[in-house]
Amino acid sequence: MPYVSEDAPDQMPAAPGRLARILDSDMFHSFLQSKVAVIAACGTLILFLLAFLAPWIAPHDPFDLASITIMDARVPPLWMEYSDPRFVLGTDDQGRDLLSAIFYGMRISLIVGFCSVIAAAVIGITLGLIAGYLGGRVDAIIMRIADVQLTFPAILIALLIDGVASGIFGSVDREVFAFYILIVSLALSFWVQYARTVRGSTMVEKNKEYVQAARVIGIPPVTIMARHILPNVMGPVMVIATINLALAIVTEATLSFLGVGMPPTQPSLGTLIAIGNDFLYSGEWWIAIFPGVALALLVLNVNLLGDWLRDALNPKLR
Amino acid sequence: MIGFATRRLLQAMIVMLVVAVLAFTMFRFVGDPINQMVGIETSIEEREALRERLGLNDPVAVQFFRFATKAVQFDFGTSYQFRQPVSDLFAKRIPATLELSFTSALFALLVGIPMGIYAGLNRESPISKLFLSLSLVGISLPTFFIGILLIFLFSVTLQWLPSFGRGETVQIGSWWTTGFLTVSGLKALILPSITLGLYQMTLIMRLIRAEMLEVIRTDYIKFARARGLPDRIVNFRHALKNTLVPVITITGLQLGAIIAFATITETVFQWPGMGLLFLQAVQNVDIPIMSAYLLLTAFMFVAINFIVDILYFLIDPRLRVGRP
Amino acid sequence: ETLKFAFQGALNALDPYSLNETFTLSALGNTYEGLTRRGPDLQIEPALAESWEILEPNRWRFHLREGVKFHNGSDFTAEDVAFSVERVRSEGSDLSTRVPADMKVEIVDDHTVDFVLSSPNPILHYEWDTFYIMDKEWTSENDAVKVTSASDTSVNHAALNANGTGPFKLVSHEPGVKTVYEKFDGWWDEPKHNLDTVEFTPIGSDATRVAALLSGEMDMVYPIPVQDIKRINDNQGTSAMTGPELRTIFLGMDQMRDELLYSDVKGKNPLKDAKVRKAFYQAIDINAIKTKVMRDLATPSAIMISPLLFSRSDEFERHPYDPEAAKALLAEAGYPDGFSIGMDCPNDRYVNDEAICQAVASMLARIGVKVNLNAQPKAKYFARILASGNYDTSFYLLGWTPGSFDSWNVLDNLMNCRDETGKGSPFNNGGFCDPQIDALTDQILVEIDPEKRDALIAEAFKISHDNAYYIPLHQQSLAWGVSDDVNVVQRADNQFKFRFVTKN
Amino acid sequence: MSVLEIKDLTVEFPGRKSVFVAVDNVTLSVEAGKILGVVGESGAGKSTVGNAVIGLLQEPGHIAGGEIHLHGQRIDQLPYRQKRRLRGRKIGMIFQDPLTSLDPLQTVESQLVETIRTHLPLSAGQARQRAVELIDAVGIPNPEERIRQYPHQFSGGMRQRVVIALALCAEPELVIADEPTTALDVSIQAQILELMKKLCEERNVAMMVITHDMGVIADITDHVAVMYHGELVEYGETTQVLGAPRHAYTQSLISAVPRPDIRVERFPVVDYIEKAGTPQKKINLATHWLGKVREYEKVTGPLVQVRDLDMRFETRSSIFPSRRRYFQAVRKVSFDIAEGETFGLVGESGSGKSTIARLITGLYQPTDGSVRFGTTELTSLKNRRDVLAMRRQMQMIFQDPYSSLNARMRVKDIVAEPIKFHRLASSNAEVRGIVDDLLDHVGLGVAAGKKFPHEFSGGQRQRISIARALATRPRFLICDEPTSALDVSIQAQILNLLKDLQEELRLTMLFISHDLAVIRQMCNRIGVMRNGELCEVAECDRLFEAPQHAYTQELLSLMPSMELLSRANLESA
Ligand SMILES: Nc1ncnc2c1ncn2[C@@H]1O[C@H](COP(=O)(O)OP(=O)(O)OP(=O)(O)O)[C@@H](O)[C@H]1O
Ligand SMILES: Nc1ncnc2c1ncn2[C@@H]1O[C@H](COP(=O)(O)OP(=O)(O)OP(=O)(O)O)[C@@H](O)[C@H]1O
Ligand SMILES: [Mg+2]
Ligand SMILES: [Mg+2]
Repeated sequence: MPYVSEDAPDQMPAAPGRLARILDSDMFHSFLQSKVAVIAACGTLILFLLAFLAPWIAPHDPFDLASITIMDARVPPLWMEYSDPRFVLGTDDQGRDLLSAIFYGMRISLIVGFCSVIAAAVIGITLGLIAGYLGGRVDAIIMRIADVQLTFPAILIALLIDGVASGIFGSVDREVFAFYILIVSLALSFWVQYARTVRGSTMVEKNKEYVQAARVIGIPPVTIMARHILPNVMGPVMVIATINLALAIVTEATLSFLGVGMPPTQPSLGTLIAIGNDFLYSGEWWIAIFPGVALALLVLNVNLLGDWLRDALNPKLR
Repeated sequence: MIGFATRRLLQAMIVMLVVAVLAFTMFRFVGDPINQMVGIETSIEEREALRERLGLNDPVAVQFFRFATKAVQFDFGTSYQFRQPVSDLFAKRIPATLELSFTSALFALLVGIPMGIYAGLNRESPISKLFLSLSLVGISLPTFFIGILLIFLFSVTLQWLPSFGRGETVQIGSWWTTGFLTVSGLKALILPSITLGLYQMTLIMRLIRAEMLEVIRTDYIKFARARGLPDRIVNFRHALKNTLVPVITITGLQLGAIIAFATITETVFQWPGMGLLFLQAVQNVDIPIMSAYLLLTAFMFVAINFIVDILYFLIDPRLRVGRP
Repeated sequence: ETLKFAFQGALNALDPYSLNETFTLSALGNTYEGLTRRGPDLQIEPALAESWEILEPNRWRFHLREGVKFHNGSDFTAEDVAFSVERVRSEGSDLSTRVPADMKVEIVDDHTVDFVLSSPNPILHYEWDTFYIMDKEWTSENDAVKVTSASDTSVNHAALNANGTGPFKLVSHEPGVKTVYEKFDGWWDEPKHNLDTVEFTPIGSDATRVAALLSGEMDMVYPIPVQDIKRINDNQGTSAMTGPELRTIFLGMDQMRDELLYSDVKGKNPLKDAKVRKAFYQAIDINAIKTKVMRDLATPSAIMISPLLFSRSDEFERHPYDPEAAKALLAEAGYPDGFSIGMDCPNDRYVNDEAICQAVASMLARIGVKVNLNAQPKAKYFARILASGNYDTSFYLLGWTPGSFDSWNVLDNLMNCRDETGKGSPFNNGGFCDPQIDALTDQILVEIDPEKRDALIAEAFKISHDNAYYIPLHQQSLAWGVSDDVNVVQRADNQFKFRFVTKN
Repeated sequence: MSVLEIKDLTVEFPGRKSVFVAVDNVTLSVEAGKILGVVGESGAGKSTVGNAVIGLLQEPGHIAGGEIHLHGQRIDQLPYRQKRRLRGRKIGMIFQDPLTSLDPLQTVESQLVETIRTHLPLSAGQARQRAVELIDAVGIPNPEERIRQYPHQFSGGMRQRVVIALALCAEPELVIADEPTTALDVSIQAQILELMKKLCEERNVAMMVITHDMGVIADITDHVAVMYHGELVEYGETTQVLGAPRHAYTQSLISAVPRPDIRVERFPVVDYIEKAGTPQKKINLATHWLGKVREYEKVTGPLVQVRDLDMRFETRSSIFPSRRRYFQAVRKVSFDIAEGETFGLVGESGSGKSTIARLITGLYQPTDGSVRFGTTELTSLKNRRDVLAMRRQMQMIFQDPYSSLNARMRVKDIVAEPIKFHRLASSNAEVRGIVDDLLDHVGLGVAAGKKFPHEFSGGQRQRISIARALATRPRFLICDEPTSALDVSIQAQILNLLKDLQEELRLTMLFISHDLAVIRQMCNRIGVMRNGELCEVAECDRLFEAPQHAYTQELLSLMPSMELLSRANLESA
């Protein structure tokens, strides 16, 4: 996390005070000021709610195999001919209610996307800061590890992790491991971007006078990295992270097709799009388009929120 | 500088060694190559014999050693699926990939940089907002989806551009084929380059925008404006240059990624390049191709990152202190 | 005229003996020819052999066509046949089953050869339409006597060049990118086609392949996804050709292990119980799969072979779809609440393979069986479920085309007993063992009387059907996309022969 | 005819809860060939006026009222394009913070050449020629070679001169110079002032010089405007304002100017206080936290020993060793500082003073020589913990206050950081108390804590950095031009505080400054530097009264005259 002022911890007394402080903080103020940020936050919140409350609000349970029937396959959305009132946005090729499938699928996509992006960012930022700040041999080692990592695309990492995992844990319930496998492989294939970006910027920042001042004060390197350099190199990181979210969600679908992700009976948003992709020419456009719109909305909202947050964290831009 | 380069070369070798070791431990999870090499009716005995001849029954370490000793002599073996030396295959595929990567990188940079600058300078302008949002929608849809939409629009409906392949190519020298010299070759480049470059374009655009927003508030930009320098100079020479460190980092990585792993785009457009080759190799468990490929990629990434590191020094004089 | 066509896979090997796979053989069949060939309806026709006869039960005589030239100009003689027989059964050949290992070749004269067998074989020549004859001189001149094999360390000339007798010569070949053929003027037969050149491009992506046809860049593409058939038909200037294919898609079940690998039933194997298997069988609504997944481009099947290849197939009828009965059977077998089971499925091998598996999973869910579906690309899939992966599966989907177009092939490969390493029927992944079927298989092999032979086959299939050793699903259909400018012949074996093509 | 006319200018910085009026109804004019001096309290809005004229107010600041005319044409409402055309060509601007005004990634040459070519129809070669001449004119030695270097390779004063050259290179008609000579030694300062005066006379340029150096005001200005708290409190001819100040603030300001001629115990402080919320409290160090004694190992002999220090910078790197170029910034420098002593370092701009400071703190590794602190050899310290322990005893106030502050931290966090890290306080509340107290003492007020560095004026930033340095309660303090941007009153306040600390706690200081008056008041011993060499070290009074080295004599002779001021002093006294 970028360094935020000590407002909150300073406020030792009861919770209401803290809340009041937050409501009164510059961040919150700038948030309310920015129409886009408010809309994006609401949008993101709604999508999150839809995803995580899916079991309660979705009209059907698309992951319950017994409740879907192939005879309902490819029903068009409500406003088209041959539609079925049970399925507002129509159904996919297996007869899953698309609306419910989007809610459920979004949950998978959100978990995988956010966890992997955050994990990658944490690994990458840490290593990048260390490499950039310390330089020399440490830098060389970390960066060469990064080079090795770059050579292996997510597909191969996923296959490796999947293989090793099933070697170690035997053939247990795949669904439990699917998440971890996906998150770990995506995180591993993404961290390098953060590491190299942060390293580059750190190399520039560490020569600046404010860092030297911190060194003169006697602040230990770890703290210099975390409190002084990190906030100043977060700009590009946030750009990459918010964009990577889309990539992670889409890549998750690719991995699932390679048989290392979620089973096909539990499609994520990306998988739904990929399935629908086969039906683009045949006129059943809704199978791909609705999940696509959902994903685009999600990515758009998160990015707008990220844009705002980045600006808000930069005191000069407030 | 020379010392720096030789050090990097040594490191590159270590990287390649590690990559090779990792690759060899990984291959057994990719699948069984034998099934892809014989018809389904082939008997078990024959399969076993083939496996034996290929040395797949040997311990991984032995296989690795065999590969490594040959690889240092630049012999990467024969592809299982194509039954051709891997090096010949690579030589044929590299031009296609490099031309596509080059074009899409060009597209990403030529669109991404000016749009990033524009959006950074005009934070509130509707054009920049539109562009930012559109590009986000573009990247939030999977590459294959975008590719197919483009094909549907420009190939099937409008019939302007080809849907697959490189078009006509011209042979230059003994091993380079280029699509740059024919009309059909250039047309064939358009859709795949856009599909491939969309993500990098968005990334570069947003990166530059974000960095520009910070840089234009620094004192030296203010002073440059106070000196009455034209916007072109202020924006490009001063502001842009100061945003470049993260941008070239990412550009370098992305360039490497599009050269090495343009698998989906190359598959959608049947582009006869390395990405397609690699994907087929993974699908068909073509171990010789995969291992040579990973080595080549490793070397390329080390080289790209070496160049990026050099560029840091060229861009930022403050980094030259005590450096090569 | 130039014909441009695309297929989903690449033409990887040009050596006619290095890969026994439909598309490779199909593509090579335009440059190379066998002693026999098959016509539009798969009937066997004379090709390089003008005629043949069985002199004695163990001796076949082939009369070779005279005046046939290879593309390089050399003459086709009995020497070439003898050479090809030797080459096809040498080490590294993937087509060694085309000729019995102990068959002797006796050259009678330049254009007559005798094949001497150790035991009678009525279907010796059934697969000889894809046993292509090579030129002895060309092969030895170019140091290509050895069959190209993946274990080769040097390039085999025959892997990248071709010299056959067929109607088309190879002009250029870039594996995975493009292959160009040219009409062979010295062909012995009267050409019915009007092509001068043929360009083949592999296009792996379904949508791109279809787009290439729709945009007119391609004259013919195959296969096309069933869901796009309507669009191709609606599009002006293109249409879809569909027809029955020989491949049978079926489900197999582990009936060998004492405990299922991927199930919550411990200590026993429910699938050893015929009732459970029948319950599975009856839970599957094959018509729903046919109409919804396959869009009617499939023929539900009650037996493990295409009706085209077995005269008495109409005697069989599927166990009816009846979820209630299925539930009852499960309860009877001691699983009133069902159980869970892992299912393996390829996702890039057969038409809509993954969708079929998903549909099956949801149908089984209705009788209480919880299926954990694991869909994988074929490389990983086959590595697991075949002998090389120790048959690591409990429940799987597979397709089978008998290469010889004959039921014995099915019985021999899929239905006989096997041991753990796969000796016996190597593709009986479920490992069920019914000695009766084994006995019948042996009889069928040597029975020459077609009628009796078919009766034996029917008996074997009946046993399998009654015990639900397999759950046959359907024969998938062929689907080709063709421009209205060209006329092509679609053979049920999914081979595309340029010699049937005309373009206007 | 006046070139610049400012009428009723009001500039506001809207904050979240209130609007801060930085400039309040200011009316000024500058005539051709004349120099207007602007003086006033630090944070009074002087720089803001300059920024408003050139149209580059920092957001969210904006002109809330009033008009600005250039040659009779109203310019504050011009569209962007036309405004841009004025800049550089018509109005030359020298920003207060010269160290951050230069693009770090471009050589000085390219910044000069591009500016010249933007405005003057010269070829690249001619422009380069002109650039070299300008660099020479502002007194940077070896211009041909220097011009090819990057800003970070220049000393503070040199960068300031580059900025001046940049502002003047297109021959503007109006020059706004915001603290143009703060980082310059007296001789260079004299040279620059001479240059500016010449411009006015020969080219009829109008000039507005913002400064707090009364010597400069007295030397070159024709008119003076005095600002206090955003308002113009006095405006008139220089002789009148300095000689017979009318407003109480002006009077008290003038009386606080430190005197180079005699040494006094404490700096006189400004007693005029209006609106300002922070009356100067006298700290009782016996009870105050700043006075808490910390246990250090006792040293016999000098606390700091510098021996044969050498520093060589690589100015051109090349693959071939023979083509590399080096610059010797510090040459065989040796001196000692005893515990409780203030050692002054004066000398030519670019002579290596800041470099020595950085060498002592360990920011640079010396090419040769050693620094000993107490009993520890600093240059050979490898162990990180030992280094940290040393660091705590040593503090430095950087020459460039702004870039030494992390732009993303609030001021109170910046000041609190060393306290927290050295565990100088037991609770968060105590830390807060100390921070507030410190901010108060440097005259910023408690409210400043919530703001970010960029929201402050030059002098205020410098005070933040002083507060931070004091927060560690150092044993040895290195001050690199600590008061260059401060008006005399604040300067007095801070220097007095330092003196108190020294007396009570035996604080040791290395004091680098160009202001000879301040040096004289502060230091026990003084070293004079030139060209990287220490040419003279002497007791303070001895040096001022009987300088030995020729360079020292030259320096002292160039001290700005104080005639006008002394008269004012006498009158007000
Ligand atoms: N970006 C900003 N946001 C808020 N307040 C600001 C900003 N910039 C300047 N100020 C305030 O405006 C006031 C005037 O600032 P200005 O820089 O003009 O002072 P100054 O007279 O030049 O002082 P100094 O002599 O210290 O440079 C200061 O009190 C400062 O705190
Ligand atoms: N990083 C560097 N690379 C090359 N030369 C440098 C570097 N830093 C300083 N120098 C040179 O070293 C000399 C001494 O610089 P220093 O900053 O110590 O001067 P100074 O005495 O503090 O001057 P000023 O009073 O102007 O601040 C200058 O000529 C400067 O150009
Ligand atoms: Mg100022
Ligand atoms: Mg200095």
